[in-house]
Amino acid sequence: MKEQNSHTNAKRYGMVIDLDKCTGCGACMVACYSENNVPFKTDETNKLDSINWIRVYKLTNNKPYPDTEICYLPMPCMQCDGIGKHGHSPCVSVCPAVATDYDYDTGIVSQIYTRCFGCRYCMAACPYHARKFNWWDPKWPADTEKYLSPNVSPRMRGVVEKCSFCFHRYQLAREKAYLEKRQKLEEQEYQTACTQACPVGAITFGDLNNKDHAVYKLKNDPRAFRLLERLQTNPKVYYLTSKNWVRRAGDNYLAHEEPGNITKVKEHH
Amino acid sequence: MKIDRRSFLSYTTAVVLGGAAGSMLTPAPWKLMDDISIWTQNWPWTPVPQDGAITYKHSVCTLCPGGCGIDVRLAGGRPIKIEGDKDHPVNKGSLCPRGFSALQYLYGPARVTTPLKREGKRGEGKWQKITWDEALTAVSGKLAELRSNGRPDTVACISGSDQGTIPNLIGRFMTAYGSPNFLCTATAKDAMEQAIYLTQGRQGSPVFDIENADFILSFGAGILEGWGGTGRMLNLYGAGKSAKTLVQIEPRLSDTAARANQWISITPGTETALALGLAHVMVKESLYDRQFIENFAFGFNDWTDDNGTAHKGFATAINDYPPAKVARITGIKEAEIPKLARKFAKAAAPIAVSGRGQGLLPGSIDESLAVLLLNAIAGNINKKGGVSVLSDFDYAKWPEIKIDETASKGMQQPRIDGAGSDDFPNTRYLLNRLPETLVAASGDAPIQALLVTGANPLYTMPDTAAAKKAFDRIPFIASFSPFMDETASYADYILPDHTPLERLQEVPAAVGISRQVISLAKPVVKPVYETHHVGDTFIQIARNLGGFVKSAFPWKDYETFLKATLKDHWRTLNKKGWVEISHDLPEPLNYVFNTASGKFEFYPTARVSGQKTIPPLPAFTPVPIEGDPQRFDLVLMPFDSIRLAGGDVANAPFMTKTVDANVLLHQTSVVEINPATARKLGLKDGDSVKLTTPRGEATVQLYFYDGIMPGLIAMPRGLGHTAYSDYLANKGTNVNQLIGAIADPDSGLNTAWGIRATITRI
Amino acid sequence: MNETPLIHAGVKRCSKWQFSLWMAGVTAVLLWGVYAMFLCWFKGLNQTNMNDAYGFALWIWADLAVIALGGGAFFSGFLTYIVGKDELKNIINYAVIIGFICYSSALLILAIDIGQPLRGWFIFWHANVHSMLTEVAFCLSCYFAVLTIEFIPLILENPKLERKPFLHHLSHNMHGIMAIFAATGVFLSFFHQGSLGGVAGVLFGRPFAYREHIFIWPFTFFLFTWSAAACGPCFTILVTKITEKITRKKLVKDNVIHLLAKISGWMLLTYIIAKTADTLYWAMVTAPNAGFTLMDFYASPTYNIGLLFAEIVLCGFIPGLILITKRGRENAFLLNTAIVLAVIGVSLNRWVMVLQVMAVPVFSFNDWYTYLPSWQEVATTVLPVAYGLIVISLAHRYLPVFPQEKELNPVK
Amino acid sequence: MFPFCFEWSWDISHLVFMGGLWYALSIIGAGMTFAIVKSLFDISGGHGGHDDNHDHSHH
Repeated sequence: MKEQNSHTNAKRYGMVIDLDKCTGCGACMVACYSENNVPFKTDETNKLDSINWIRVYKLTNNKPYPDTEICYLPMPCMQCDGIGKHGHSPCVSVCPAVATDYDYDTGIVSQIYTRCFGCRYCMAACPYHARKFNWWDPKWPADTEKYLSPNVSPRMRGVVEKCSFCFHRYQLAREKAYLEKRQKLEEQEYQTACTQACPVGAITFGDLNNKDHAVYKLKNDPRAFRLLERLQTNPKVYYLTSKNWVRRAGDNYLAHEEPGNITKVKEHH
Repeated sequence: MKIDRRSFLSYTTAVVLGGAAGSMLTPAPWKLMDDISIWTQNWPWTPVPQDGAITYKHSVCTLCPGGCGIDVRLAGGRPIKIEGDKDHPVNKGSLCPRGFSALQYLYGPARVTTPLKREGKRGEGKWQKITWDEALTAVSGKLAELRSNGRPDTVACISGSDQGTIPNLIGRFMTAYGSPNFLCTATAKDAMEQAIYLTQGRQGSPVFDIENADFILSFGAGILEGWGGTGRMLNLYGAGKSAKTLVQIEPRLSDTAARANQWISITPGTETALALGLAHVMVKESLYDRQFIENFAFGFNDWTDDNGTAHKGFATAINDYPPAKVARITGIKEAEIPKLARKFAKAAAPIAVSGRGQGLLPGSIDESLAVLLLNAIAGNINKKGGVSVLSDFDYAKWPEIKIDETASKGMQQPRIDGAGSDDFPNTRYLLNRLPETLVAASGDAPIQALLVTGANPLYTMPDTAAAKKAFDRIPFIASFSPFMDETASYADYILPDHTPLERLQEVPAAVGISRQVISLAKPVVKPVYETHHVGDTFIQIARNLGGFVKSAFPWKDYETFLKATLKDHWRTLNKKGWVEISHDLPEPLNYVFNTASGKFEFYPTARVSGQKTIPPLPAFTPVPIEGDPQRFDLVLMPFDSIRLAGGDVANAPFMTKTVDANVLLHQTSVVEINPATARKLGLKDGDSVKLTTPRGEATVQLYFYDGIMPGLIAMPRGLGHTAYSDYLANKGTNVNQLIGAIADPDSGLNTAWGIRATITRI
Repeated sequence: MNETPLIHAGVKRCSKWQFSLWMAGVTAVLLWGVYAMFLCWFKGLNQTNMNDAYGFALWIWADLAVIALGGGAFFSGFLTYIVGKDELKNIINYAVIIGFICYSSALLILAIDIGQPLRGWFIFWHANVHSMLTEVAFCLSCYFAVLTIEFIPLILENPKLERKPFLHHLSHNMHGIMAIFAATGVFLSFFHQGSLGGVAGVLFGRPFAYREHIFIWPFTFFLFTWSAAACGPCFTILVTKITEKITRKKLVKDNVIHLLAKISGWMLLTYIIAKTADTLYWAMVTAPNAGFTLMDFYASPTYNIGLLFAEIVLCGFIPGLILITKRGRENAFLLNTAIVLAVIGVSLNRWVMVLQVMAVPVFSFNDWYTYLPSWQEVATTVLPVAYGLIVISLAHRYLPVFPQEKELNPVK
Repeated sequence: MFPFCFEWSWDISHLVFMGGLWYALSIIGAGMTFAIVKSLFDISGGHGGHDDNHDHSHH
């Protein structure tokens, strides 16, 4: 939790997900399982004990046939900046053992599996349910452990895990740049597995602080919003939608409130 | 101070305690504890993946006919991740969840790791491991015996596909052996092919130039859910290169409908009526392509044949489908029909496509024909952004097969499924008719040995229970499946094939794409288990059989055969992974029609051949549906989900993991029902109900979904497996088990889009 | 030397057989809990019905509840040693024992609750000083040490142990400096009771739990400390009353009980007024700022507005008012009703601050989360109860817990 | 917890928080050490026991 002063040079990696494009195919989820050595059980239908670093929710506008509309909403870890964007995300400040930390160089919230002792306070703190607990010993039956990636350590029973924005990819890209004596990473050098996997290109990833990155512009798109903005979690995952009902579903509003007017005020908090 | 025993003990204790307490203040015990703790947590069952240099191999995914290019990431030679190949012309980097799960087909509990011989009863799951020699001898022996009895035609082979060198090699084997019974799983492509044959007299794959279309009118095709090659279609959608406008016509708000610009709900089974109704408006309002009709169409207007008999033309026939009537039939608002027709006709490059969901089932010929004719009046045949025909890849001519007398006699026997017979002259395979023929035959079963490769009929066939019963009549079943699928688990011998990532093969053409792209699926890893390439297995069996069968296969192995087949392309394929054979599409219109009239036949004269009396002009007759409406008040409709594999290749555990609880809940399939319908029946969201159809029953759970037409129940395909592994078996209901086949009167292909059903609370 | 009786002279205890039978029964329950505990340790937390939405459940509630109820020890200690209410020396021993049981139970439950029990000490080793849980863990363990220290002299007063000179002296010397320990205990308790309030209050991602401005600090801290100080002594009285019922003896004089009850009453009343203020600000400002109305939080059949009423009025104002009035606390029925309500009230508050926090959906498209504990969770939660009964039984039988017992029950 | 753990930093929150902790631990430790040492001294200090007329709070 040591805050660094170099906010100006720091990157803030973030994501913009175009909900008008997402078809709900689930490729992001599977690519993520494969990239991050996510285990699988024989029964994964209880989504409350199924480990998904990114989960695609299906929302409906609750209107009767035939005026029904649906929208798929992929939800990775929001990598919150927290109140006042100081890096005090809901989860980081509560972890008693510093097993989860906010990296001031990238804005990424890490999770150290061998440090976590499984108190689950961070899960209670996260309103996005982005954090998953290893209720079981992860098992890779019938030689499936042979396809595990060496870049991400498999977790053990009793610890919390979550989306890391594929931080290992950042590290690998940095290593490569270092060997090539480069300081800067190109936008395409560091992309998350889900971004890369999205077959319709609904996910864009990059440095929200960098004018040259696509996300920099997209986050200011009039269609852009963030989930539960009113809680001041300051997520670094933005969504694009042209539908008001989707935007409304992304936060909580009193009956008389309209999405657009509320969040602007909160920005300055 | 006297030191007695007691105080000595006290002092010792104090020193020890004090020492212990003191040392607690140093880092030593804590550091030790830290180390011990970390050491105790190195649980042997938490794997530590082996590190290694990262490399990439290019290949092509063969888990479905989509033909997507893949990049396989390897760590120290170990494949660890599948990604889409950005340079591949078919999918340009896009990949579906199944493609991403490919490593779970390479490893996992569903694999058959050695040849197996059945012990105990069929399907009991008791197996004896045998050697490849034993397995090959057993199969060759059985085949040799049937041949020596003069009945090679009693051997049938069910294949998942008939395209590419592997199915062709097996087909060649069947011919050399002497059996006409090479059967293939039929899909929507078969029905489209027939519609193309009837109107244009050409054999080949139907292709849809979605790449260049700007308005897609989809009659239930799951454009974004696996239809037309998932990787390709999703890439087009994402790149914004596909149609600017997508209109989706189906009774359920599918994922495609949800992303479409317009969703039009339609009474299922009445799509033909809508297509004809739209044609009606276009003709009445002269919104059709005059130039095409005048120069290249036959039977559009009324005509008189050589005998002087007057015939109604298409333009007259569609007088029967005015918007008011079509609205009544389809349940679509009357005003919507001309509006839609105009939008379609006025688009710069409109295209109409059919094939429900992923197109796993053929469907009615009338429907395929009506949709094709809609394209034709829009002048959309063999045009950029239109519908055309891709001739099958012209394989290098293999040495002609010399067959012996036994084989020749066998080949003259009628096919078991009746395909190509007078009843169904234009149909190539009718796998769905196999069970009834088997059951109906008296005496010895007409099939004495069945070879199954690349297919899983005991899961995918309609009325699976009946199919299983029919298979009981076959004394010898050999499966070549790499997985313990439903059919393999019901076989007598399993001679496991390699899995896609281990198997060399070429992928001749991606489904639906309007260019001839051949890709090479190269093994990314040496076979993990004791499996043999199915091509090698068949070559070996042929060798064991000797004689002409043996001499039909002069190649050392499949690889030699493939190289010989691909000739010049081999080098490019081996190096680049794919080759795009230039194909001049669109072809000049006057070259492409091989019909009797030499034109595009709106009045398909080929339909009047033989004794059949099918009215040649497409007409709407409701596609029949099984079940007594008095007893069954609802209609069950299967749907395809991109997260579930409903065909021959089943789900990987990762795919099932993505499935939501409103599709599968523990062991139970969840079915969609309109809340209004359910409330009328006094049922609540989440209720467990018994779902009964004329073919079977299942316990399912209700999910209230507003996006489904009242009166319908939707159930996903791809669940309810009984084999494979614990990660797939006994999860939900196989919808095929609840639905029987309904033969199209013209083609004999299965047209069943649903079945009547009823639900009762448990 | 082996002739020294284990039981003090001058008091009457039940027969060995009766005692053994009772202990066997309680031990059976304890073993059931121990079995469940080992299941959780060796098979993992899949033995529970918790899930990713319900990461905090029955156990954390039990933890918070026993810590609140065990608050009787620090508050009585505070009153006795620091304020100087000498009458309370007649109940302080029992308050300490109950506190000891509660805190050791809390530590045990925490040890079962964490996914990696072997790493439990990381909370100290790799402490994050910003986490409420760190503060809780630190103070909890330190205060448990204090309670142990407070309990030890009492144990050493067992006739058999007291004969050993070292132990005799130790007991005496520890008594001599007990006020220092008690003061330390009070200091620690103020912190960890408060931090426990902060555990839920700082969750700004959970609109049901979150409090703003002064309502997070010092209010959440204050509310939890205050409620524990108010209801902990009620629990001490309740357990004393139950012990008296079971042993069919009067053990503590009424004036002692009434004094403690009166102080609790005022504490409870002031607490509940503060709690009401907190609730009003939360319902009218904090929640609407996050887009919620009060009723959004009480829109489930289980978690309905009745719960709030029960917590504040039924189990707050009513017992508070009973206890502050002389006629109320001196009427046996009303006193018993009030202490039971207060104990329920604080348990309910802890339940709400743990389980309802988890149950309320934060996304409009999610349903209320439901949770029913598994038998393993129930058994491990019952385990401390059985353990407590055993400790109380042993303490009552062998230790001079109630200084007034001999006087009130002269043995003929 | 200790300055040699890498989470440690010499900032105000650590000083206050850890200060409080070590303060409490010191009192407990010192108090117990005092009681134990004094008891040991008492039993070995020549006179066999302390003044038995002390007033135990709960007698």
